[in-house]
Amino acid sequence: MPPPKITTLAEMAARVPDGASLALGGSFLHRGPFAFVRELIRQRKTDLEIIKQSPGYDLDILCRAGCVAKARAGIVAMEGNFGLAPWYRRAVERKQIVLEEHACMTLTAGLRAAAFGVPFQPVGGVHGSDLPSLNAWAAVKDPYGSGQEVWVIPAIQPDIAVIHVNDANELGDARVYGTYNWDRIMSRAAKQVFIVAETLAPVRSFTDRPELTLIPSFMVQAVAVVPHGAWPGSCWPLYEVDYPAVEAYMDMDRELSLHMAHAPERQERVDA
Amino acid sequence: MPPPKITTLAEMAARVPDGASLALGGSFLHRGPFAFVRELIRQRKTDLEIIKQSPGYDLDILCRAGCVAKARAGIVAMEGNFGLAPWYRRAVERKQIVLEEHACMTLTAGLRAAAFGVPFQPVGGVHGSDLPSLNAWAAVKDPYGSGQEVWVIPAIQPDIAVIHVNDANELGDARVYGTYNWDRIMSRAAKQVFIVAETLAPVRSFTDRPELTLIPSFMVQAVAVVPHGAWPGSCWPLYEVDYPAVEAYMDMDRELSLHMAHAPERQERVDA
Amino acid sequence: MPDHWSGFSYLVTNLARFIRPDEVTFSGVNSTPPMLACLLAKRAYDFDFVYLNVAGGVQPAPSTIPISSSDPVLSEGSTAIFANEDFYDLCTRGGMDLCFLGAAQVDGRGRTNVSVIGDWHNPKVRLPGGGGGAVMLPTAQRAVTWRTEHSTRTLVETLDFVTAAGGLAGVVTPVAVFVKREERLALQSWHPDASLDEVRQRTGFDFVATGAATTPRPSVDEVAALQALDPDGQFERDAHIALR
Amino acid sequence: MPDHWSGFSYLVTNLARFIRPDEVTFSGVNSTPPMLACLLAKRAYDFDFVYLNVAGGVQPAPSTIPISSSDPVLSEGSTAIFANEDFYDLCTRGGMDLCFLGAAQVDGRGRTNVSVIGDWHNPKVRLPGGGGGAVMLPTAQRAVTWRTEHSTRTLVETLDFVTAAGGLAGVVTPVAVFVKREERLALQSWHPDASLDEVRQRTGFDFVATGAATTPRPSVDEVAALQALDPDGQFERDAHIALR
Repeated sequence: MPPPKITTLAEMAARVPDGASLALGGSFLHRGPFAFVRELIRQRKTDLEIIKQSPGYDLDILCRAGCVAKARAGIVAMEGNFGLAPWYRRAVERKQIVLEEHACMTLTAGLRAAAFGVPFQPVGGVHGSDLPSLNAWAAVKDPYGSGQEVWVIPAIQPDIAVIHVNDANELGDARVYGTYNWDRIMSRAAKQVFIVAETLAPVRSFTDRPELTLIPSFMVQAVAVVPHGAWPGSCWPLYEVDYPAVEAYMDMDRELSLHMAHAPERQERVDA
Repeated sequence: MPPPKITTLAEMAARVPDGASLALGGSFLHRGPFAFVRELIRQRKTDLEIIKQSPGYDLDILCRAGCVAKARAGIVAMEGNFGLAPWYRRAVERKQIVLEEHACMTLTAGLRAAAFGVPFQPVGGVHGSDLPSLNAWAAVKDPYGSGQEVWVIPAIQPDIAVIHVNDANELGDARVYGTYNWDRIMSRAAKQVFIVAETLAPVRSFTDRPELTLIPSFMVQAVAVVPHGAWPGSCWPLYEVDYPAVEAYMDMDRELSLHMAHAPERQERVDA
Repeated sequence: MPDHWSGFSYLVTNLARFIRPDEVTFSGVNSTPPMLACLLAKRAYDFDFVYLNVAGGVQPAPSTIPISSSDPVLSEGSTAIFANEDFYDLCTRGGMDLCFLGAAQVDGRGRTNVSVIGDWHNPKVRLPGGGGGAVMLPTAQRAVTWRTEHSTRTLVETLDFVTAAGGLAGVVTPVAVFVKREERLALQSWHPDASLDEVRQRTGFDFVATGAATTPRPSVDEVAALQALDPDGQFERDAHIALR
Repeated sequence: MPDHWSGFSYLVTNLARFIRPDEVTFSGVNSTPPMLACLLAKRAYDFDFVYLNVAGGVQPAPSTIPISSSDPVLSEGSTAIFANEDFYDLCTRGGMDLCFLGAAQVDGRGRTNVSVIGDWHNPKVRLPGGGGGAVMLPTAQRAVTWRTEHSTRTLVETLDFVTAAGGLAGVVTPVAVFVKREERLALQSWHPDASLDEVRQRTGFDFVATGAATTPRPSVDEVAALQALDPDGQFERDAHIALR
C-alpha cells in the first residue's frame, strides 16, 4: 500500500528544497496556497523559482521575506484596489530577483509543452510584442505552407505544483468549486503535486461525482488540510477576501511578523 | 434575444450541407451521436468527411449508406466482440472513401491546433512510424537546442462537432457523465457545435453545479433532445449497449432498412 | 448626473458602448471599469451579448459587485465554468469578439505597455507585466483599453516597452474616446466638459479627429444602471478619477 | 485449471504478470485481455498499482465486467474521470509506466502493424488503424501487446506497415511470452504444453531464447481471480483462443 498522503503544512513545506521551482495555483487574491507560502517563509526557504500566470500576495510576500530567486509570471499585482505588488516591485527594481516576464498564455504554453511531453508549444498572438526578444523565444514557420509564423515557447516543468482546493480526500483526489484558474495545466505540467485543502471530504463524495475531480489521486504526492488557508484571499464559496488584512499587509512600515501572526494556520497550530 | 436553440433531429441534420466535415463525439459503441448519424442517412447526405479518433458503428453505417467521402480516424472498429467495421473496411478496400489514418493523439493534436488558434501542434511519440510519411507530416527540430525533433500535425477544424450528451438545457449548455472521451477538444476545435441530449434538464441544475458543464451554451448552435439516441450503443449511466441489435446490424445480408426501422428516434417520430 | 458627467461614469459608460449585440465580450483581471461596463450593458441595453469573465463566468448573475474584477462571485449564476485556458483559446482561435485589456501606456498605433516605466532591464517602475495583452490584443476581433489618467505620460508617442501590439480597437479615458482607423487611434469623441484642443494637449501621440464631436451624454438607462451597480458611490470613490 | 492451462488463461495471466507494484498501468479500447489482466492483478496480487483505463477510470471498482473494454462501467467506483487527452498526455510526458496496446502484426524489433494487410494503398485487409500505438508505444515506459493467434502471420519478419515503433517491452500469445532484450524481442518462456521448437516454428522472426523456460503455472490466486472475473466462461468462449 502506498504511504498515506495526508500530512501537515509544516511537513509538506519541509519537502521543498531550497532552489525548487514552484507553480502556485489560484489567481491574485483568490484561492492561492497562501498558508503554504507563509510556511515556506517560516522555514526560511531560499532561491525559490515561482511560476504563476497571475501571482500577487504570494509572490509579494515571498519576495518580502527574501525567499525568491526567480519569478516566471504573466501579470503581478495585488488586484482589488491595491495596485502593484510593492515588495515584488522593489525586488525587481533592485535586481534582487530575476524576472522572466510572460503573457499569461505564453507561460501556459510552456506548461502545456511540459504536460504534453513535447519540447515546445506554439501560442497564438504575441506578434509585435517585445516579449519574444526579451526571452529569446523562437518563431517557427508553418511547415504546411500557410505562410504563418507562430511563436513557440519552451517547455516549463515546475518541480512542484501547489494547489489550494476546496475538497480533497485521503487518497489525494482534489476538486475546486468555481473556476480552477490555471490549476489544471499546472498539475499536469509539474513533477509533483501538493494539495492544500479546506476540507477533507469522504472518498464516497468523489466516487459519487467523479466528473468534479480536478486532480486525480495518483498525481498527488501530499495533502494538507488547512481550513481558511487561502487567507487573506478568498476561497469560493467559503469565504471572501479579507480586505482589511490585505490593507494592513500593504503598509510597508508594518512588521511582517504582525501579519504572519494573524494567519489562520498559525492559530490552528497553537490550538493543536 | 438569440433564436431558440432547441430543435428537432431532422432540422438539425438538415443544417448539414453535403461535403461538410463532421467531428462525432463518443467512442466506439459508447455515447455516439448515432440517432443523428441515422438521420443523415435518411436525408441522403453525401460526401461527408468524418473526423473521430475511435469511430465504429457511426462511420460504418455512414459508409454503408454511401454518405462518406473521407474519414480522418485513429482506430476504426465495432469493438466488443464484433471486430472490424465491415462496411467501412469494404469502403476503404474498394477505394470508395479516402482514409486519412491517424493515431488517436495525432488527430487530437490537429484538433488542438484548431482549438488553440495555431497552424500546427507538436505531438509526443510517432517516431519510427510509417504514418508521418503516409500523411506528409513534418518534423520540427526544437529551436531551444535540446536536439529533439518532434512531429507536428496541421490544424484540423471540423465544420461541425456533433456530441451526444446526457443533459442539455434550453440555452444550449451540455454535460456528460462518466468520461467525455474526446468531446471537449472536438467542441473547441469545430466551427459549430450540435448537441444531441438524452434529457432536457432545468437551467437551474446547471447553475447549481456549473463545474459539470462540458460545453457552454454560447458555443452551441443547436440542441435536439433524443432519448436513447445513442442506440445501439450505450449512454452511461442510462443504458448499456444493445448487443443483439449490433449483432443484427453486423449481418451484412440483412437490409439496412430493418435496422433503421428499429431506431428509437424513428419510433419517437411516429409517436409525435 | 447628466449635468455633471464624472470621469468615472464617462469611463464606464463609454467602455460599455463598445459592446455589441450577440457578441462574445470578455473582461479580465485588474479590470474594474470593464467589469462594471459589462454589468452596465447587461442592465442598460435592450440587446443580449455573451458576457465572459476571468472568474470563469459565462453569462453570470453575480449577487454582489466585487472589488476585485477576478472575484469568483463573478461566476455566480453561470451555467458553466469557462476557465482560463478556455477563454484564451477561444480568443486565439478567433472566437472573442470584444476583449477589455488593461494598459499603462498606449501609443498612437494602439499598442500597449504594461511592463515597465524606464528601461526593462533597469526599471524606474516595474509594472504588473504581460498579462493577457500580448496574446489577446492581436487575436481578439476587437480589444479595448482604458486609462483613468489622460496625459502625455499615459498616451505616449513612444512606449517604454511594447508589451502588446496588434492595434487596439478603442481607448477610453475620463475625457475622450479613441477608435481604430487605418491602423492608428483616431479621436471619436470628447467629454462635453473638455474640448478637442484640450485632448490634443493632453495626448502624447498625434491623432486624426475627423468627424469627432462631443460624446453623447449618458442615457437614462445608462445612468440608472451605473447607479444600481454603485449605489453608494464606493466604486466611484475608489477609482479616484478626475477629469483633470 | 493448472492441469490444462487454456490459451485464454495463459494470455490473461501472463499479461497480468507484467504489472508491477505502484506503477501506473493502462488498458485501452478493443483490449479485452488486458482489461481482464488488470482486473485479475487487482484481485490476485498482494500489491497495489494505479489502474487507469480508456473509459476514464482511475482505480475503478466496476460492478460488472463489460464485453467492451471501453465500456463506461469501467469507470464505476472511480474517484476521478481521467479522459482521453489526460491519459495520452500522461503517457507522452513519461508518466505511464505500463501500457497495453493492441497489434495485428509484431516484428522482431517489437514494432507493430494495426493498419493493413497488404499494401496500405491497395489493402488486402483494412485493419482498425493507428489507435494508441504510434504515440504510446514510443513514449510509455513499457508497452505490452498480445496476440490470440501465434503464427508466422502475426509474428512476422517484415511488417506490412509500421504503425508504431519504439520497441514493445513484452508480447504474450497463447503459447509464449516475449520480452525486450537489447532492442529485440527475446523469448522469456513458453506454455508448459508447448516447446521451444514449436515456438520457433510458429514465429516469423528470429529471436534469442537464452534462459527461456516453461512459463510458471498460474498460482491459486491467479486461477481464482480469473474464475471470479469469468465465472461462466463467457469471456473465454468469446475469445476463441486455441493453443494451436
